[in-house]
Amino acid sequence: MSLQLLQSALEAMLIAPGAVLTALFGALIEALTRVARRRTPWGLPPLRSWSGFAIVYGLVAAAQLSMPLSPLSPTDTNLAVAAMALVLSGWLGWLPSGLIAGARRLLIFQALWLVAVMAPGVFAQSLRPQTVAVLLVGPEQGIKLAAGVLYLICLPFLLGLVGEGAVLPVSARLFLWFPYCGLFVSELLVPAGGGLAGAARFVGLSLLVAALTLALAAGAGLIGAVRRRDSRPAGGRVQTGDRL
Amino acid sequence: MLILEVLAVILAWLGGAAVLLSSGRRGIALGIGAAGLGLGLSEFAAGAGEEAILVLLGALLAAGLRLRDGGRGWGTLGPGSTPGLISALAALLGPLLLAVYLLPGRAEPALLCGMVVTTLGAMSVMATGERQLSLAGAALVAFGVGAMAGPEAAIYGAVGATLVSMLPASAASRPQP
Amino acid sequence: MSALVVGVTWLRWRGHLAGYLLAALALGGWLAAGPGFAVATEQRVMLAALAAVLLLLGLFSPSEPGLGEVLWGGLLGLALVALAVSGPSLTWWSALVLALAAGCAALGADGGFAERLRAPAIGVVMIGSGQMLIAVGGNVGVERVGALALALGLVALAGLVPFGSEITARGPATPASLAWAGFLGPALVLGLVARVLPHLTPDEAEVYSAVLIGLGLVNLFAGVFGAWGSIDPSRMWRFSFIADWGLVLVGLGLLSPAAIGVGYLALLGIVVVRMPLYVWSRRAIATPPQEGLSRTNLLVAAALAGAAPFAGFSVRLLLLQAASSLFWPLAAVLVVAMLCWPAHAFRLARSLGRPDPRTRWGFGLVLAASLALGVVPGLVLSLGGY
Amino acid sequence: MPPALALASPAVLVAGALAVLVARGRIRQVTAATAWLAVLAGVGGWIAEGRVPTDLALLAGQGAGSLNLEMNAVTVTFGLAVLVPAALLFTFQERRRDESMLALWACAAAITSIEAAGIFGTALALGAAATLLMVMMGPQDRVGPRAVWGSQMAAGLLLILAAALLASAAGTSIYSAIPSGALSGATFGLLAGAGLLVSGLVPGRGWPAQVWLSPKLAGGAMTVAVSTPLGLNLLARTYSAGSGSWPSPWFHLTLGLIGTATALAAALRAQAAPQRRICLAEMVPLSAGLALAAIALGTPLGVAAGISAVFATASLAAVLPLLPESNSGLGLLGLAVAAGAPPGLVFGARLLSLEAAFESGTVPALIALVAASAWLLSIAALARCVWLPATDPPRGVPDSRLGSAVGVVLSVAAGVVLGGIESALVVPATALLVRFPAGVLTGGWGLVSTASGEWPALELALPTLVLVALAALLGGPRLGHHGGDSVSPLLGYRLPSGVGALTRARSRLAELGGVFGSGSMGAALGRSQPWLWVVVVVVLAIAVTR
Repeated sequence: MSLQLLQSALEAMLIAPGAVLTALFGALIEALTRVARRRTPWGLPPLRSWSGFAIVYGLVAAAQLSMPLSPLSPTDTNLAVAAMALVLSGWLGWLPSGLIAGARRLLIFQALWLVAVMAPGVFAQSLRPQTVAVLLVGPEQGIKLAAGVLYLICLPFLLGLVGEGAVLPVSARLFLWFPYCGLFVSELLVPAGGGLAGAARFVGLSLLVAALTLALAAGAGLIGAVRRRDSRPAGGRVQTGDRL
Repeated sequence: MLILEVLAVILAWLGGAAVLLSSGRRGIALGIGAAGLGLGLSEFAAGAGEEAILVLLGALLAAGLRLRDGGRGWGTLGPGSTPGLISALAALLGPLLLAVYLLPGRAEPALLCGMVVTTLGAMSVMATGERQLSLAGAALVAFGVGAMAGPEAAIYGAVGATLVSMLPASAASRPQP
Repeated sequence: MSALVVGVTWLRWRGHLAGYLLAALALGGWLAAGPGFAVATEQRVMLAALAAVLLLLGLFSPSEPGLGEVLWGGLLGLALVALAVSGPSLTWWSALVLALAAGCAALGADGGFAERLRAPAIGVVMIGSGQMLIAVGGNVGVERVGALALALGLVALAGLVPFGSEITARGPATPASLAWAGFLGPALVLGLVARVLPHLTPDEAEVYSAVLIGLGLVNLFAGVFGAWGSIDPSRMWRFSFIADWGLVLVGLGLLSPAAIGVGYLALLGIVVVRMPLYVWSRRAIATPPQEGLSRTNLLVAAALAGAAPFAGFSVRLLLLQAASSLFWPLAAVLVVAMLCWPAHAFRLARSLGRPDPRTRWGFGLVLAASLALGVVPGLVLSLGGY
Repeated sequence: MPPALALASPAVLVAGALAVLVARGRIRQVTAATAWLAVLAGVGGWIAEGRVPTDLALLAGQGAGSLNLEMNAVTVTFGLAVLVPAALLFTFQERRRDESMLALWACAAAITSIEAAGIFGTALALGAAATLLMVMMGPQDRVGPRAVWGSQMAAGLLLILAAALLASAAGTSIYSAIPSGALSGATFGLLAGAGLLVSGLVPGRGWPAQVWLSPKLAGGAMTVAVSTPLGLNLLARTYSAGSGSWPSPWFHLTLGLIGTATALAAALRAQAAPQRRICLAEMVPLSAGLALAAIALGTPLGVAAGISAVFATASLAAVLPLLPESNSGLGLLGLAVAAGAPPGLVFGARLLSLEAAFESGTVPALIALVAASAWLLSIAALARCVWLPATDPPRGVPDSRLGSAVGVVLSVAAGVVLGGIESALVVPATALLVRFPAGVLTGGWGLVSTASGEWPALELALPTLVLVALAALLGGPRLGHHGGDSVSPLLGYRLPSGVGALTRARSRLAELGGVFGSGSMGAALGRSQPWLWVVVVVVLAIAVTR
């Protein structure tokens, strides 16, 4: 092993697209949502136990994003690593609550999301995000489109934004926004050049994905609120967590 | 010689049939003796004098041993022995037909005797549930199988018959060989 | 061997007429026909195994009334078998087999003598007839029937399906059924095969082989499934003997030297493993069954089921090898039976109960013998000249 | 002298068993030392040989070649997969004298079955190992050992049949000597079926899960650890027997589906488990199913990934039985390793399998997607498992904190240096089984690189491990117990009561036997009627003369 590689891996995990960028990205999104809910845009979320582990695997996933300027070369990244790391982080976030209702929802949406992440790879016969993004053009774009839609539908649930018993501590979610959104961009959208501009475009597209997710979540939340009003539950212990 | 051979076959058949159709010690002993005599005669007719004497000796020994225990009297042709009679006839006709049609020119009289005695012995063993008759049948089988295999083998058959006949006919606590 | 007969007979039955006669016969036979008597290599091993088993039973059996009688009888039987298989001709063998069968059927005071004698006697009849038909011959059909009679005679002699005596007995087995299937039968059959095979023409051998293989399969399946479906341990043991004999018949029927070697190996297995275990099971069967199995029982179950590294496994291995080189569907059918085989082995092992310390040594020796047969079958085969 | 090195490892084990017999106390130490010495002997012998394949003829004479032993990368690889977990279990689990001895013997037989050059030898040693393991597990357990033994014996017989067919068709049953094209579909089916039986790879509840639940975990765990790699070894050796390929492409598909179905079914059972141990019991079959799916791909990378997955399975078989059944840090770490958290060995092997499947075509990749969902389900099951009550009644052997720590460290370390393991062991082994072009699997000690993806294990592992340690310091894993609804299954899947199903099956079998034995058929067979004899003779006489 070369020290240089180790250094680049450390950079990838801790700075960009790792901890620093991820935290900034997540903070921005979270602040926006707080503003939308007419609260002050700042204020640190409480650090829950187990959030730390979820965050670590979020960072492992973040390191696998094929963002321009990433210290790890795009060929070194791997869809499956990112996907399984995010799956793990989801369960690590679930763990303290121990609620089965949330676990069922998490399981189902993770399964769907896994299909959305892997399916384009099946047809491109590769697990490198860039290869998948580049190879599937033309008539095979349909697969990417379908996968993208499925991906977006799953995101609000995976990030714990909507749904009964969907739980993801905010402190963990802060670090998961960018990996989830960035993976979408890495895999499904054709990269356009490197350099700072490319990186900015990557982050911008990720922000777009996040915005779409928020919109979807808001829509789903509205529908959910209506349905809840219609059939009020007869009590019972349901932990809702922080939600929009 | 021909008369001797015919006599041998008839004696062997009569002796075997007597065993098959008897239930007393005398009838059975007589049957074994007669069958042995028939076999001996057939050997003698075939020119094997020493073997003939030995076979006869064995038959007498076996008959004598059978005479010592088991059901008393003759017991020949008791009630319900019609199937036995028919079987005995079949035991003569079967080997005869076999010898004439399937083994033309190859069946010696001694062989025929052996076949008849073996068949009757087998029938006795198969039909009976009694120890005495079963032992006698086994002795006949030993004689017959020996006779079928040749003059020298006939002696072995006689030895076997004698050995079998040593067993007591009652299930008393006499030691087994 | 003849000296042994003389000695045994003299010692045991001095007071009886039969004793004198037997002693005289053995002495006479030894003196007169001495040169004609020869024990084949495989028979030496078999006779040694029989003697060893007798010794084993004598040393390690739990003491019970009548044991001495049975052992003396066994010794005499061994001597007579030696006399039979070393004799000069098939007829000599037949004559002594009849005597042995009659003596064996007379063991035990209960009735049923005639039923027990029936199968061996008919076996002798058929073997004699077959021998005669083949010797006189002259006609393909007659010769084939002769070969058929020889094969059927072998099966009847061993008391197997469809010639076996009725298996309905409940409770401990009689010494008679023990002695024939597990002690005398194997050596006698081996002697028969050695005397019959060299005289068969290829055409006759084909018939002989087909009948033996067919009836071997019948016995194998009857034994395996019969034991599987039995509840009474004694019945189960008898069926297990039949299953073992089924393997023997298939091996002997395959006719290649290797396959006959398998038959010999399987017969040795019956004598050395199944037979002593069966003898020891008789006492346990009489007592109510125990819950659970000890470690010894598990090992015995494995040995009885033909698991590697015990004797049964090498037999199966070599038999399948031989069978598939002849006709592979035969091997497939054999595998089916062998797969169902272990179903009853554990229940057989449980029927042995918890052995007392002395018998446990016996179990150990039997397992060791089984291990030897299973691990170095090549050595045992070469000892037997295969 | 050198070829005899193939015997070194079994010989050490047998000698150790004898030493256990005479040892005064300290049985665990002697046993453990023996096992580790056998590991060293196996690897050392191979290295001393110059890492070239060698054969050892045990017997001379015609047909004896099928009982030869051989030593090459394949045998060393699978030998390690058997011996290292066994050695860990020996080191950290207490056993009685007789159990230790039998287990050592079973290990020796298992190694012999792996080293056997021919199918006959494999069958023989396999049966011996199965018998020894059954006796070792002892009579207390009434169901598990029989299930293992029965399936292993069946496998042995299938193997013999396959060997006999091969010997008559191709003239040899030595794996490497079978001419190309001589392995027919039927023979292959027998071999593969035997492999599946030995490893308990059936979608239903196979024996590994059953013996794991036996009253004494020590025996069950040893059996699983020793037997599971043996079946996978057999399946891998089928490539050697078929000169690098299987007789029909359908076999790849079928066995891949069987492996995936096994994994999926195990995961389904695990997520519905009412107790922690029942959940953990399904992890080894799950992992073995995934290994089978990878081996069945048939591509060079697939086989390599499969062999790596065998290592992963072995690591689970060693770690899980030692794991404390509490939510302590160590217990949770063990669960994470079992769930396949990067950078563990389980993760690396499964990632490699995914890559191999993606490379080999659309259909295998779709199957791999199902396999990935089984993996996902197992992660969920293990997360749920945290909230499950501990085993009731308590298992017979106390868990070992030190042991599970060592196991977890070994497993993670093996995952970190996966690239080294691949290049040193897996690639040479694969090259003996299938044609292995250069460049399919490259990388250094810490990097595994294939055409479809990259796994810089070492580079990512160190930061990940540091961060995990940091997270553990910050927010320690404080998980209380709460009596929530966590015992209900995640998915609406009812776990059939294993014991009940088995009892039912047994009674059904007994009924089946009854039809043969006590019914009319048995009566006809057992009864002898003179007229029947006559009929048989006459019928046969007519038959042979026609």
